[in-house]
Amino acid sequence: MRQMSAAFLILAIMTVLAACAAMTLRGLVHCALALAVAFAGIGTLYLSLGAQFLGLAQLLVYVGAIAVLIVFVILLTRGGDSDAGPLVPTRLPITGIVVATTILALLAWAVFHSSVIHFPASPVPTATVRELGTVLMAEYVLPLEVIGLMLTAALIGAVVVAMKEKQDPQ
Amino acid sequence: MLGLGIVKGLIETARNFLGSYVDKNRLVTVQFPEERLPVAEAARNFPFLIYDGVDPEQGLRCVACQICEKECPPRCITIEKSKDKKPDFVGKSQFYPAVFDIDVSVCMSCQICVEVCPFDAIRMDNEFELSTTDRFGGLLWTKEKLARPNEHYLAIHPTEAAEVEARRAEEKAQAEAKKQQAAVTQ
Amino acid sequence: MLDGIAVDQVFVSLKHWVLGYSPAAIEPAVSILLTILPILLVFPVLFALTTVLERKGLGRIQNRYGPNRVGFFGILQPMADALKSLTKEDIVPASADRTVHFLAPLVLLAVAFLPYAVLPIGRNMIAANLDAGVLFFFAIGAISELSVFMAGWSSRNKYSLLGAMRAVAQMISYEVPLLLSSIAVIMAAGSLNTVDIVNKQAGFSGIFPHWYVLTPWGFAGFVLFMISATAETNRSPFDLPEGESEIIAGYYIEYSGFKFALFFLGEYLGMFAISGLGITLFLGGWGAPLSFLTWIPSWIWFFAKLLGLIIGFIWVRGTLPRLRMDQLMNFAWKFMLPMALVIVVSAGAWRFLPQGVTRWLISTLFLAVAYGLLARGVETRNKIAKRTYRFAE
Amino acid sequence: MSQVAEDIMEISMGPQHPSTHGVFRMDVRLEGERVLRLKPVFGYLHRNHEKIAENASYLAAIPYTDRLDYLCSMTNNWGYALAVEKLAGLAVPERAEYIRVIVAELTRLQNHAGMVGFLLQDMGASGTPLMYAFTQREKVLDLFEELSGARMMCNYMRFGGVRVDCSPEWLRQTAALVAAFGGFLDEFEQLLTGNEILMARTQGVGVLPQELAINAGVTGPGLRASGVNYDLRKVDRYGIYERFQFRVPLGEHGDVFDRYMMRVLEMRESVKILEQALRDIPSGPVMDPKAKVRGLRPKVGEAYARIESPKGELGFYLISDGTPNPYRYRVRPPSLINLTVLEDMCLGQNIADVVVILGSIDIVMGEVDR
Repeated sequence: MRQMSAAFLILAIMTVLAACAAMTLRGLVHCALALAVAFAGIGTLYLSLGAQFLGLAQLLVYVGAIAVLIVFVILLTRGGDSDAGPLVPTRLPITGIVVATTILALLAWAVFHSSVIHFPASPVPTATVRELGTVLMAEYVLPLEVIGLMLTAALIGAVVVAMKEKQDPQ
Repeated sequence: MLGLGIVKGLIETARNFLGSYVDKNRLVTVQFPEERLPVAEAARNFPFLIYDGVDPEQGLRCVACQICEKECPPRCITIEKSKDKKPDFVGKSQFYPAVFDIDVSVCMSCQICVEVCPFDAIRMDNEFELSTTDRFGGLLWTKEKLARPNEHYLAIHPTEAAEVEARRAEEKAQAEAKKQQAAVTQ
Repeated sequence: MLDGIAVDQVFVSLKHWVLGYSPAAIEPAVSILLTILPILLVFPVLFALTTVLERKGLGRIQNRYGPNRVGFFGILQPMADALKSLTKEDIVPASADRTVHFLAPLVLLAVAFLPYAVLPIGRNMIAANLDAGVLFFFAIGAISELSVFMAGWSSRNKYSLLGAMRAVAQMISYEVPLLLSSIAVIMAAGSLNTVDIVNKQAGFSGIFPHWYVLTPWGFAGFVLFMISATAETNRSPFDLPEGESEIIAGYYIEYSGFKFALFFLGEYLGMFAISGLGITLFLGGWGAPLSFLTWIPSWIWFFAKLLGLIIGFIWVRGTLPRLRMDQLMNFAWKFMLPMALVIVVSAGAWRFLPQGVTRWLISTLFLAVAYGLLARGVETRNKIAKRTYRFAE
Repeated sequence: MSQVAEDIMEISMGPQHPSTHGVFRMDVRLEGERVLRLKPVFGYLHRNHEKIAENASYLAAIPYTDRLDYLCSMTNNWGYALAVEKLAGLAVPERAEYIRVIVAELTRLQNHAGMVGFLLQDMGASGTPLMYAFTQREKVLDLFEELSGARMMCNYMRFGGVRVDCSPEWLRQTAALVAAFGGFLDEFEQLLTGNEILMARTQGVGVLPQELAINAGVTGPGLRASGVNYDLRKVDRYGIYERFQFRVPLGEHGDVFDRYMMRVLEMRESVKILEQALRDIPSGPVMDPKAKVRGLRPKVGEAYARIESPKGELGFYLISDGTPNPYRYRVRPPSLINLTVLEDMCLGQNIADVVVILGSIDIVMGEVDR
């Protein structure tokens, strides 16, 4: 295993803690904020691994847009202040734990026995933004355009739905 | 063109910004404690009683006729007549106010008392730095605090005071003449 | 006289000189510290100066003096403000959500300081020479909305909630024109790295620099960038979230004392950061404006231009009334966004046309036609019209 | 916690709201940012003005009229003095009539300038137009202090004339101010009238239709902005207004922008009136010599006199029963009557517009609550 640098350690713990908090916190808005912290953690992890574009895109898209979107949705549907139900279904905690450990064990066995672990760590690919850009525009220009088209269609669909909703109540 | 009005507005504020450094009448702020505007001659704040000569008791012009007490809209003047009399500037013996209080917290400096006073005994002062810590006693001005020499009146309202002086001097002269004439006929 | 280069690199050499003394083990940590510390000091001091500059500037625009009692000509006014905000009682409303209420200003401040990492303040004076510097700047900018929302929501107050929703909606809708207007520059410079962008604008033809603002699409992009920057930092014509006359003070109603001052520091730092990016993208970063002025050190030019932009912000604040929420949104989506796209097209045309007058004509033509059509669109939608009045005898 | 977005939100703006001109409260029901219902609540500044005036002598009521619309004390005095002169049948000398017109038009200038300044302040312009307007207003108030002794509480007019004659020096200063006022107005308009943000915020906002304005009894610039040609200086020809050539501006749309333009154009007309009045002011007494200062006992009867105050038709209705104090003393407050249409103008508008519409009506709480 590569020697884990201090920074990586701190970031990893922070992200995991934030993710757990996102699941377990009581207030809905607290969960959303914890989720945002988890996204930011992942973003900085990418950055520490040298994947600059990916890390920044993660920060921009997930923390900047999706987290704010979630928060807005909570705000608009007035879920912000209703306290969530009891955290753990008190009736059957044992079966929950048993199922969780078996899956964990299964996964751990698969990972450690797979051939990937034994490869020597491959050199970190230095993909600068420029190369990403050229590749995106050269080989993958068709999927890019299709995705663009799809996103615009989704955008217009959302506007139409919102527009129709505004007409109905009148 | 969309942005033109906003640009014209910006030019206007720029002109004021530079103007305030250049010509004086744009920058109108007066730094109060250090610089002071000259007080307008007709400015009025709270009334004061005038006394002639040196002794405020003897020279007080007010004859306690209580017209100002009746005419004052917010009723902030309280007068108590004296029992005895004293001679006034023409020699006629008149009453004088034993007590003459103005509740300055009620007075709205409307100067109706000055208008209705037939004896030119009360005039409006233009002193405005009068803050006191004592809300009740400090704002109930007694006769002693209200009395001011005639020179003060001449100083703050020169033109108006000059007319009043002229009229009083002429009245005094008439009274003197009548007295000589009365003395001669005896 | 010290030759220009030494003075220009005085801070860089100072840092290396200090670095020499630090023991080898902690050398990387010390060098990081030495780059971060000046930023953490210089910009808050600039914030203090700007508060005085703003109040005196607004005062002079309104033909009055502005603060001149504390210190000589009011220079020490920020000290007085800082002391006041420190000694003021820090009231947290009972119904507020304490943790989020406490965290909001901290997040805002952290997010306000981060963008300075990619701003080239002087020749090789940049904290982190990221390959995708501009992308980093916008990624961090997107997080500040979260802190505004945290502040508004956690105070549990009708007005602060209304203010928070307005602020977040405004920031989101003005981020798009901000990004798009900077895309034209990135396209022309061919790189996201801020230092490359500055170097691309470094040359002089005759005495005029190769700044992007001197090209038609660059000027339009700069104007658009500055308008959306004003909106992004909730400054004057767009200071709707703290519309005093309507909803009191927007999302930071329930903050008092030092936290309130932190919000202001955050807002001003955001303003400096975005002006810094504007300088880097359009005004040639630390480049000298005229060829014979290059002997003046590079960081002086950066701060001079920053001062110029701050004066612009103050000037606009002293002149313009506030836009209403729906007008603000319409303006963003129906004027700024299409205009930004047209700028990108005009920059493209500029790139591929041969040198000389034709290039100027065609890209200006793109812009003028688009501006005419979109401006008419704004005027008809808001039913703005010049009016004449009749008089009765 | 409050319902948000599509649900209804009750907000009460005031009485400690930074932009309600004085102590005034509006209970606004909002859907998101749109106004569904607006209930004005006032009375916080009620000082029982009319009862006090009924218990005091005619002369004693004059200083109280200063405090009705405390921004235009001269026009309040004139309204009351006109009513008493009609009641007691007193004549006013020529010079006093001219001085009354001069001080009334000066009051109109400083009131309209102040109104435009406050309107822009409500729209968010951080004080710049207000400061420019107040610089001019201070100059007018200094003139009032030179003349009557007080800046805002002038107590200057008496029944049958004015209390003090104005000195030639005062007339020269007034002429200087009037000459400079045109320049100020040009600068003011250059800053504001063409401004697109101002146009976007005010055009088509708070429209007052013509018949609603007439039925609700709205008067003054608000009525003329809706296109109704009704200016008491032309209708009643009180005082000596028929000697001056001036025009009455009229709007078409009756929205906030028209009300703003009415004030600006009326200021220009007032400057014209002032120039003519200052030019042909005669010399002579300012007070009817036989009019007694104290103890005025008008004969039994009633009188209603009205003037065109900067806010609208300010009327005084007096019933005299021969005693030194009036039997009934009633003030027709233009601010209160113009305020009644506030809700009709605000329905469906945005909450940011409510403040601007209120500012465009130009109310003073002293006159609304009396």
